[in-house]
Amino acid sequence: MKPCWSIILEDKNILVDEGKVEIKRDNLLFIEGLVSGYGKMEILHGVSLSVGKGEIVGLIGPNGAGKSTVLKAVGGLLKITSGKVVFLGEEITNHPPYQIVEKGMAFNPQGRVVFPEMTVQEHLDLGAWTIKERKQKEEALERVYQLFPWLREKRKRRAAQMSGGEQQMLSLARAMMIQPKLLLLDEPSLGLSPKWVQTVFEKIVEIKNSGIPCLIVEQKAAMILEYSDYGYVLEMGKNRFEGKGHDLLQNPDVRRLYLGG
Amino acid sequence: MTNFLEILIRGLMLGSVYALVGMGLTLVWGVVGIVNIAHGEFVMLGAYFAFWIFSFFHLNPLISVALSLPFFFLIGTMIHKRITERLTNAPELSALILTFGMSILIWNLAQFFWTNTYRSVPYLTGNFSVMGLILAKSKTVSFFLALGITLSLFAFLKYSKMGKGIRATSQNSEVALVCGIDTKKMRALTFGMGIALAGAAGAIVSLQWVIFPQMGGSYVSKAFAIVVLGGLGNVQGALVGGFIIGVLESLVTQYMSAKMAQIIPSLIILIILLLKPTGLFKK
Amino acid sequence: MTVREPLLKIENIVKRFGEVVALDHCSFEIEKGSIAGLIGPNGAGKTTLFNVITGILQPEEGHIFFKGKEITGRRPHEIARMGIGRTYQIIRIFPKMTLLENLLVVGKERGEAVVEKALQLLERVKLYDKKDEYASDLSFGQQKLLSLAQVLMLDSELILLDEPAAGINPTLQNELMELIHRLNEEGKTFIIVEHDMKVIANHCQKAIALNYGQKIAEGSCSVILKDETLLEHYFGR
Amino acid sequence: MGKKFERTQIIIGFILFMAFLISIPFFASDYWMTLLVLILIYTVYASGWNLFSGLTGYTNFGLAWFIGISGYLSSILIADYQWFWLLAWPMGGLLVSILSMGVGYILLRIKGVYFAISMVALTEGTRELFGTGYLEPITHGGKGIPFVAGIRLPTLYWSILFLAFATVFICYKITSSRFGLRLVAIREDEQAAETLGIHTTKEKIIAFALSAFLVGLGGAIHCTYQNYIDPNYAFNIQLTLTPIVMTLFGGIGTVFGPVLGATLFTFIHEILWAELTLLYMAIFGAILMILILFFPQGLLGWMKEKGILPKIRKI
Repeated sequence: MKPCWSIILEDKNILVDEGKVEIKRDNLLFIEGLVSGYGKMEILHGVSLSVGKGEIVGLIGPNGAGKSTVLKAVGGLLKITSGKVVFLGEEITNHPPYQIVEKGMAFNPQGRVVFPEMTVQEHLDLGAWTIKERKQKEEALERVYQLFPWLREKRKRRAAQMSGGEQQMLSLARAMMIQPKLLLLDEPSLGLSPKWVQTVFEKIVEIKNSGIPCLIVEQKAAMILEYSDYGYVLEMGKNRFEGKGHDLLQNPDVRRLYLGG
Repeated sequence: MTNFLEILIRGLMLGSVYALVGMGLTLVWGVVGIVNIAHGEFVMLGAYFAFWIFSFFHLNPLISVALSLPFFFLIGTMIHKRITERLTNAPELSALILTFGMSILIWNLAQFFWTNTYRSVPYLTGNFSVMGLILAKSKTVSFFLALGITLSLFAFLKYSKMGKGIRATSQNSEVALVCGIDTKKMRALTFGMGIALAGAAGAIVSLQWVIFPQMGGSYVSKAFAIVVLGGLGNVQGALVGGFIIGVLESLVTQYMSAKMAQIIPSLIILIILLLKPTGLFKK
Repeated sequence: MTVREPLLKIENIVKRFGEVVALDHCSFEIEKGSIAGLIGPNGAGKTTLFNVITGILQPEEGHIFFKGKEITGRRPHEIARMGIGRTYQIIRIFPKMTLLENLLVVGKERGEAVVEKALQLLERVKLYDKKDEYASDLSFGQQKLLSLAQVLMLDSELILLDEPAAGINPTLQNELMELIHRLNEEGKTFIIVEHDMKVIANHCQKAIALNYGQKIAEGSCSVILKDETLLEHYFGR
Repeated sequence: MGKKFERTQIIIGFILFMAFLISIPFFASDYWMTLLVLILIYTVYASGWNLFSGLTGYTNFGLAWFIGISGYLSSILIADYQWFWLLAWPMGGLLVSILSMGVGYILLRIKGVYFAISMVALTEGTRELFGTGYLEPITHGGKGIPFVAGIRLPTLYWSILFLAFATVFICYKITSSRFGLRLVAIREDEQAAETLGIHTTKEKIIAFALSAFLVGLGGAIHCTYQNYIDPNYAFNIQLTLTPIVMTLFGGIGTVFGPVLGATLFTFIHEILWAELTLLYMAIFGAILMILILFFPQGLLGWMKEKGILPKIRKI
């Protein structure tokens, strides 16, 4: 096991490799002191995190810690009471979702994320909603078909006729139509069989390798940390730990608390 | 036999207009989530719209049907932005009571300004005679108008970008949001379209029946029966529902009485809600 | 000696939603006086199982026995009166009622006895001072306590808790778990759905793991928590 | 000490107020008495509606059905069978409450807007049915039944005063009882109420039938007062709507909201009707819209919110 030590900074622990106290990360998305929730119920009490260029960032923590809430607030689906969200150098706090999407942030919410009565083709068209130019749209479509070749044959298939895994992939493909500069994924493995989970994650890595960073909320903490360049652990709507994916994986506290052993 | 066929055809023609009203109601209800009791009042306004255009400008009523669509679309979006949008997160029943108030307000104002006099648009009298069947000219033209509008609506919803956006919003508004669709705008558009359908239906109605301020009530009750039959938000279902109601009405009027025919919508609503609350054609 | 009748017996329960099988031939037993943990990833069917036990959903196949009597197919209020109480993951108290009213509405006793009992329970969950406030004015954690008090009003023998510890602060969490232990000592049986492994490990005698609606493991907590397949499903290893 | 004193004060004030109301026929003009009769009838309607819909949250859009069925039976008994009015009225109330148990058993499993629509459909369907030739031997068809019950205005006034008092008293008792709490629980979260052991179907039907009985009695008296009944009049959607507006105006789910609403609204009605007959309904509709948009809690609800009145259910 790699030796690691933690420094306590405010009330969160940052795990850093020995000797390299400062981690240089080129921020694409930057969230500071996020406070948000549903109506009167405050779920996030000040969450800060950032996503750098070309990274997969994992966001883990027990249920009710506010992982999904972070994504919803960033994506503009929830009202942010205080704190700020900066994306590509521009503040997007409390912007309406369609503006945030237009700036290039794709968000895949949790659960059933398709339009059941629509065909694959229609999903992809809707994914490209914000793209005005026809040529750009065709390029996006071509790229998505390259990434998900099997979708081409199933163009006319309605989402309701597809399996859970296929729906998840379709939803990912739909998000890619935006030609995103950042991808937010909320539990992409939810309800999928191990085989599909594997496939979905391979796709995510492929997407990342093509240069699109991802911020992923996952319950399968060990798995996501395996894939992540950087990870954050939330608890009770606050940051608890953060560090490189592998460091978090090795950290005895994180292991004991969140990784089941 | 010819007689029966004639009654059937008359029913289908009637049904095509009812379907127009019903499709408007089901769209607004399904996509915007607002139960618009005042829907029938817009049918009435559409009829008066055609009537006034005819009496002032002597324009062909077919043109006023075409004009009614954009006119009522604008009115609908305006009403949504000013009034009904506030009810987006309110309980369903608030919308029910609010639109009830709107309904009373509109017909009473119509009564106040236009009095209770029965009016009609004298246009296309006489009959066609096709293969031994005698069909009223005005009703035949109405039928094709209604069918034309219906098909354009289907095409719009299926192929246009806005139509896709509207369907997306109704099927899963959260995902629509993350696609970058301005769902608020889609709802306003849908509301406008619903009202436009009601207005156009009214303009078509004016070609064949008399017009009076309280005529909306009978249309809205049929529209509700159509929505319940076709399934909430199901536009194709509403078309079929409209035909069913039209044919039933035509048959009952012929073989029982016109009074009995008025019971059909209520009866259908009660029966369907008890047996299959999701409608006959819910996918 | 006769074989001890389990308090709750689940037999081959199948529940489908359309083509999705939410519960797939699920069987297990719960002993009287135990605290059992129900674990599994999101979407594994835990809440569905609760809904089936309490009669909100009807299973397609299988049987459920409570104290030896079959309860499959009974209405939720009947099952509740037979002695199965539950709380929900998303708290479902009655927001526009005062705390006291929230409890009174559940009680079966007549006259003053019910008020007395309600006040005692409020005292027990430390909400007595707020008895005349609207439940909607409580904090998230306090609402959870109120919700538990409601179930206690019913005198349920078996209490199903859907993520009691999620989303509340550690102090309150400890208080809540302590309360559950005390109630357990008084003879109440618990089934707890929980994601937080700490809670399961520290408080449950037995754990049942579900995935894809199937029971994939059952046994004492220490064994379960070392189970490799379970860990794989749960944490992705 | 202080609290007891307050209580006696309230009781004395109440007795004086009742004495005043009872003595009204001895000095007031027929105009005022007529107005009061209307206020009291609408108090019964509004309180009766509120008893079910305000507490359970199931919006009953079929109040006119209660009124029409009971009005018809009592009117037929009086007109065709020469029954004494005091016997005919309860028969109407009883019939509608028994029928409503059946209707409730079937329709109360439908939720929200669909329940409201199904009740409208029931009312409209019955109205049309009563107007057809099929029921003419009993209902006299669409031409209606004019009749004279042989009751003097003061007697009618005292009867409706008694009924209104009884209705409000029953509402008061229920609202502050555990039965009332169970009904409110159904409104707040029906499924949760069920898993807490509340037999929601039973409670709903009881409240529905009770509401039907009280409103039905009011309807019977209303028809006797009008000396006339016909389908369009007795099953008029107006009879459903007005009490709902009154309840919303005063405060839905409160005990005295409907009373306050009925009183104020009948006066407003008098003034508007006299001054602006032609636009009366339009103003009515506009008020309804404004209420929903800006004061969904009604007058009493608003006062409770602002702290002018305590937030207890008994008011």
